[in-house]
Amino acid sequence: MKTKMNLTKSTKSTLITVGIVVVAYIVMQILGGAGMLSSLMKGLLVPLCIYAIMAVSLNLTVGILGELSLGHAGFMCVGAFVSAFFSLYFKETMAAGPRFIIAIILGGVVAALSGLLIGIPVLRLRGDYLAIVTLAFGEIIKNIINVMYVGRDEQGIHFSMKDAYSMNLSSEGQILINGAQGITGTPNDSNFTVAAILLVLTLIIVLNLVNSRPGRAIMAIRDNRIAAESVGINITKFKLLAFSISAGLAGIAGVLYAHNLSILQAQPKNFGYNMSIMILVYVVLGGMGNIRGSLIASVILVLLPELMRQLNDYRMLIYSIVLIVMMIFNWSPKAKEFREKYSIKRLLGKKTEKGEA
Amino acid sequence: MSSFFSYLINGISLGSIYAIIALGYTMVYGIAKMLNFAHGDVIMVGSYMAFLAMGSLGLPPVVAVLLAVVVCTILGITIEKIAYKPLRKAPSLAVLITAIGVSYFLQNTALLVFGANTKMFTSVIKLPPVILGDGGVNISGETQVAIVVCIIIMIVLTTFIKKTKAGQAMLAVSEDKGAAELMGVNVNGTISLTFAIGSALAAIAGVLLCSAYPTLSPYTGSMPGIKAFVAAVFGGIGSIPGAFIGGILLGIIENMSKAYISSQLSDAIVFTVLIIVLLVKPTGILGKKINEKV
Amino acid sequence: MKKLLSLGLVLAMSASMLVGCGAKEEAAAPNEAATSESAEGAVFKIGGSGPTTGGAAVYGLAVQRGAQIAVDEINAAGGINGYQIEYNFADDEHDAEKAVNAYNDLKDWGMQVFMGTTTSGPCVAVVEKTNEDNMYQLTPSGTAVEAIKYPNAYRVCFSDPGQGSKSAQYIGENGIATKVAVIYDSSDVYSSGIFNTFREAAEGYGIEIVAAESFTADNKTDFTIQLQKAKDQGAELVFLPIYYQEAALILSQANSMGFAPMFFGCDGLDGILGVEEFDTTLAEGVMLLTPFAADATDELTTSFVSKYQEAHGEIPIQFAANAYDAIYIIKAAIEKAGATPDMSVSDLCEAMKTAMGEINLTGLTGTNMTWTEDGEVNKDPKAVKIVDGAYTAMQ
Amino acid sequence: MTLLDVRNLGISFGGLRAVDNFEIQIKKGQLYGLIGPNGAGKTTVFNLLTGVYKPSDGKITLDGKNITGAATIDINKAGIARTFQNIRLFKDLSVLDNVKVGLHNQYSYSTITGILRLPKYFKVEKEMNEKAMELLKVFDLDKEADFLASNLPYGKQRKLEIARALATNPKLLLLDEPAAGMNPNETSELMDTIRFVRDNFDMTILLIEHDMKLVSGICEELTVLNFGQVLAKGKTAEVLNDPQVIKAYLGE
Repeated sequence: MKTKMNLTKSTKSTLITVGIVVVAYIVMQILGGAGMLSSLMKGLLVPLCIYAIMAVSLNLTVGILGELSLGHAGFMCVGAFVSAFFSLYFKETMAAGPRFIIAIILGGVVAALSGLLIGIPVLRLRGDYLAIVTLAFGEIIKNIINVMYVGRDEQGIHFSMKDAYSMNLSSEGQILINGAQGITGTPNDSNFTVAAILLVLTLIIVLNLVNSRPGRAIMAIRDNRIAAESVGINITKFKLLAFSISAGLAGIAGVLYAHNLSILQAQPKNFGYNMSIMILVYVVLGGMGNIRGSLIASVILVLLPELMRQLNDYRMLIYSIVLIVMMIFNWSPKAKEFREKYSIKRLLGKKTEKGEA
Repeated sequence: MSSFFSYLINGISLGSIYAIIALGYTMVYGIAKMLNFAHGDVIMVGSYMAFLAMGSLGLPPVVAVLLAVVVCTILGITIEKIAYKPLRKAPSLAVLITAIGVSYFLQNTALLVFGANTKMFTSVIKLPPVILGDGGVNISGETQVAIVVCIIIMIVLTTFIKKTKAGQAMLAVSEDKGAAELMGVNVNGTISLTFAIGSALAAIAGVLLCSAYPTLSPYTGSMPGIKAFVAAVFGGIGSIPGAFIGGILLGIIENMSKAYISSQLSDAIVFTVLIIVLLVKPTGILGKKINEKV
Repeated sequence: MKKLLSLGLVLAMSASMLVGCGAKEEAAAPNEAATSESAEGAVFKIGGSGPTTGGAAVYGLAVQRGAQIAVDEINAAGGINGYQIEYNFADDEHDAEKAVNAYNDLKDWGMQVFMGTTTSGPCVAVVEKTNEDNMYQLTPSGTAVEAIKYPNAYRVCFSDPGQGSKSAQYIGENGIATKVAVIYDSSDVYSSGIFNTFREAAEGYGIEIVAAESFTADNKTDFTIQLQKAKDQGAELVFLPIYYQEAALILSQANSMGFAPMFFGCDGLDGILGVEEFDTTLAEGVMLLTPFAADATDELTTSFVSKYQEAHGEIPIQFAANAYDAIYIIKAAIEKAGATPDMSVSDLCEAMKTAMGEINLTGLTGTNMTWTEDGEVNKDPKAVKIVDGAYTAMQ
Repeated sequence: MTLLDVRNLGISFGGLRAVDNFEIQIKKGQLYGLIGPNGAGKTTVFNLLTGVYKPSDGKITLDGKNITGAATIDINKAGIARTFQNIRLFKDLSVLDNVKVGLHNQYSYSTITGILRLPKYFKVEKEMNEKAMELLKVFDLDKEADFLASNLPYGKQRKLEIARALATNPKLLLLDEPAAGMNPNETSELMDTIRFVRDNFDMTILLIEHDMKLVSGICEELTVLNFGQVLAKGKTAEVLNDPQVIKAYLGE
């Protein structure tokens, strides 16, 4: 608010978005304190933050940078495994607080680096080809983690790509990563407060990035690569910047995930392309490039199947129908006509502005 | 040496099935410019149809296959009409997500209708295996049929597109939808036809897949679907010979890496090869180079 | 504007869902699984969880249904200590995070005893939560060692190490084979767990592992390569510590490639004869160590199998049998402890823990089952061989 | 003093010689026109000059510096900015932000500064805003600063593209058919703007145009391109009266 013009506008929008999270946090804490929160909701608070971080960070790649990625869960997987390994390794020798902080930084940085490494060759590709290659990378990461065996004993660290037996651990040895069986016994360091703080940090990082010089460069590349090049924007640099920040934030979500459950396995369900696609659904439904939309859409779509538990066998079926109907409602020409006729905007006679954060 | 030959033949057979599925992906992509993620689940529906026709209704295999083809064709057209057609003008991401919705829908419907229990699929193929090299190489009937069927489909499809009016219309729509419409091509009809052909192929692929690897569950189609999608991209998505080459290569690479490197890492190897191919040829082996006009 | 409208739609939907949520908390609407309430209104609320959707749904559904039969029987016979059972089963999609959600949802419903989870991975995650709440947990089929690492958790089935070493012992001591190939699912905790202990134990019984071939959940349709390697290495016996669906495939693929070794499996192979349209002659001579055989002729098994078949039109697999036993184990523990539904979750757990050391139960999956302090079951595996399309007990 | 010196420039696509032996010398401060029939290779010349295509042969010198075959962004940094025949704005960014993207290399702070909103961020952003508004005012776009670029009317989009190009602080401005799709009123307004830019920004301008009124109205010198080769060059009036040029335009 120091300067006038659109700075105040973007700052205001950022404050509103962050405010939503802060208010939601306070409300949940009060409800929780008063014992009015169901166990299910209490258990869902951390996952909600995790998936919100995933959606917001993917929006940076898909909505802001304009590149379709189907391997976002792979970066989450990297962050999760790196940090869980670290935390398990130092479980007995470090205090929980500093250990978790280092784990978060480590998970984020390693995921960002892997994003950078993958981005260098891959970001030259466009559109659906980039999508399939990111999908492939996600699957490769998952696949490799599933054949990694790491253990330690008095002689140090043992490693194998075959099975636990080949590590030749002594009887005192401890298996840290047990192939597809993953990591068990990660300390449960995640809690709602830390998750909410990390979500707020994610929002601030992404929103401030978008409303800054590098952010404009990234969006310029999205809108018109050739024009961006013609005004002297370094395409590769800013693509990599956006991609690796996005990957790093996904890694942080992975750290939260790993420290929220005592078992960590890289399965199709949690780190496969299915998960990447689910996150993409949050982003698309929330609005491409609309960070606040990703936040809200992810919260709703994570809650939806959980709140439909009474429907038992039918809940996943209904969820799939909801997906299809939402997309048709959003994009079909007939639905558009219908919406224009009965739009909230017209009914309320309110003015809306486009391009909000 | 004889096991190498076995691995190779099995790889080609698996690749033939991938190729047939990939054809469906690639045709739909070429025409509707969308990634039809539900394609793998159409395979699953086709297999269940054949399974029911043979098991519960006791129909002969040929009739069962025909029934599966008919049901899948209708299903393909219906999906297109209900879920994709309203989104013709929408961004491709919106269609992609709808396709995923359809995929979940088919899986979960199958789960409710057919149950979660794995069914054992009776092979529709009754050919005796061919045994070569003193029994060292054993080519099963399913393997022979998969390869032959794939080649027949390739020839028929290529001829269809080259020689018939409908085939030419498909080409025109895939080149430029707007121009084709102006030239009097029935774009909606052509797209429906493409989905119909793709889904019919999916049914055939499903029956072949389940004959060779005879288990059937609501999730049978998803992994072969993704692999075939990879095969289509591999060969250059949108290209019919590309789907064929991509499928066969993928099958061989997958089998060879399972045999000689690691059965656990075979997927990672397949995907790595895909990435390398795309980095060298960014639109796949037979993909057209797209030049952006400045 | 489009974005705004889309969000509006989404918000409206969520609002309706939240209302639904609120209503649920008060009414705790029991689902179709719940049974009539007892006269006093006090009931034991037993919850279970497992995957009822997704690739592992077959196991979760079996557990859900197997337990339901036991619940119905007990309720019809007057309940536990005169109190009826109310039973609810939640879907965990075979995912650790979803399993915790499912457990929390069951807690909201008012669950007092937890019969779950069905699969090992999720069980490891959930046992942390049951331990925090000090809720009695009995997993019918979670085989991983860590799945019951806390004193509040027990299991019906064998642990992975138990099965692996018992298999090696059986093969070795009976001189069945010396050259053994193994085909296992490296992405599955159950399968690779058994494989690891089998390998450790094998040497001691003079068994040479000539090929150890793995596959993964993403790659479980084509086993010709694994079989080819086993064949090339001259394996006399192929050990299959896997589930019956893949085993059925392996048998038919081995047959079509003309490879006919002996096959040996664990409890996961049970169900192989029930696979629809499976040519059971292929399974001729297959040996397996399993606590449950659906073809057994004792009264308990035949009654259970016929009830299950009547309700669901299929032959129950061992998961269903484990779950059936689990409910009876819970009943026995509650009766032994003389517990009532008005006890707190934690008190109930403590009482049942004491009782678990004392009960001795015969069920579908074992005779005279007892439990050790660390939650493991003591029972003898039955070795069966498939002869003429049916299980025959060995020795 | 020659600002742009192009010698013997050529490019082939496959077997096709799209531009051959192209020569042009533009003096500082000149308003220079590049004309020719459709498909003569004018835009290809622009793409060669800006590094979108790499020339097969020839040499491009800008202000004494050899920029042949350099990357687009380096050429921009060296001092060439352009507009496009088919308008290429950042359509989902505001008008102001479009210009601020043009200012990208004129102002700088690190990504970390931006994310942490350090004082330098506010200072630099303020300067950028002021500079951008100044530019927008020149093109009479200041009132639409907060509009999305795609919501501007066509004529204003063309102007915004010029403003964005100018924001990169070039020595040479390449305009690719700036008057395409404009009505006569807009065209004459555009001519004033182009002259204003030349005079007030000390700019050298090379433009491609079909509108002969605009060409003859503002260009001092012309080069005519036909089938990828230079057909004629010289003072505007002389070139336009050259019978060869007339023939090329009107056909045989």
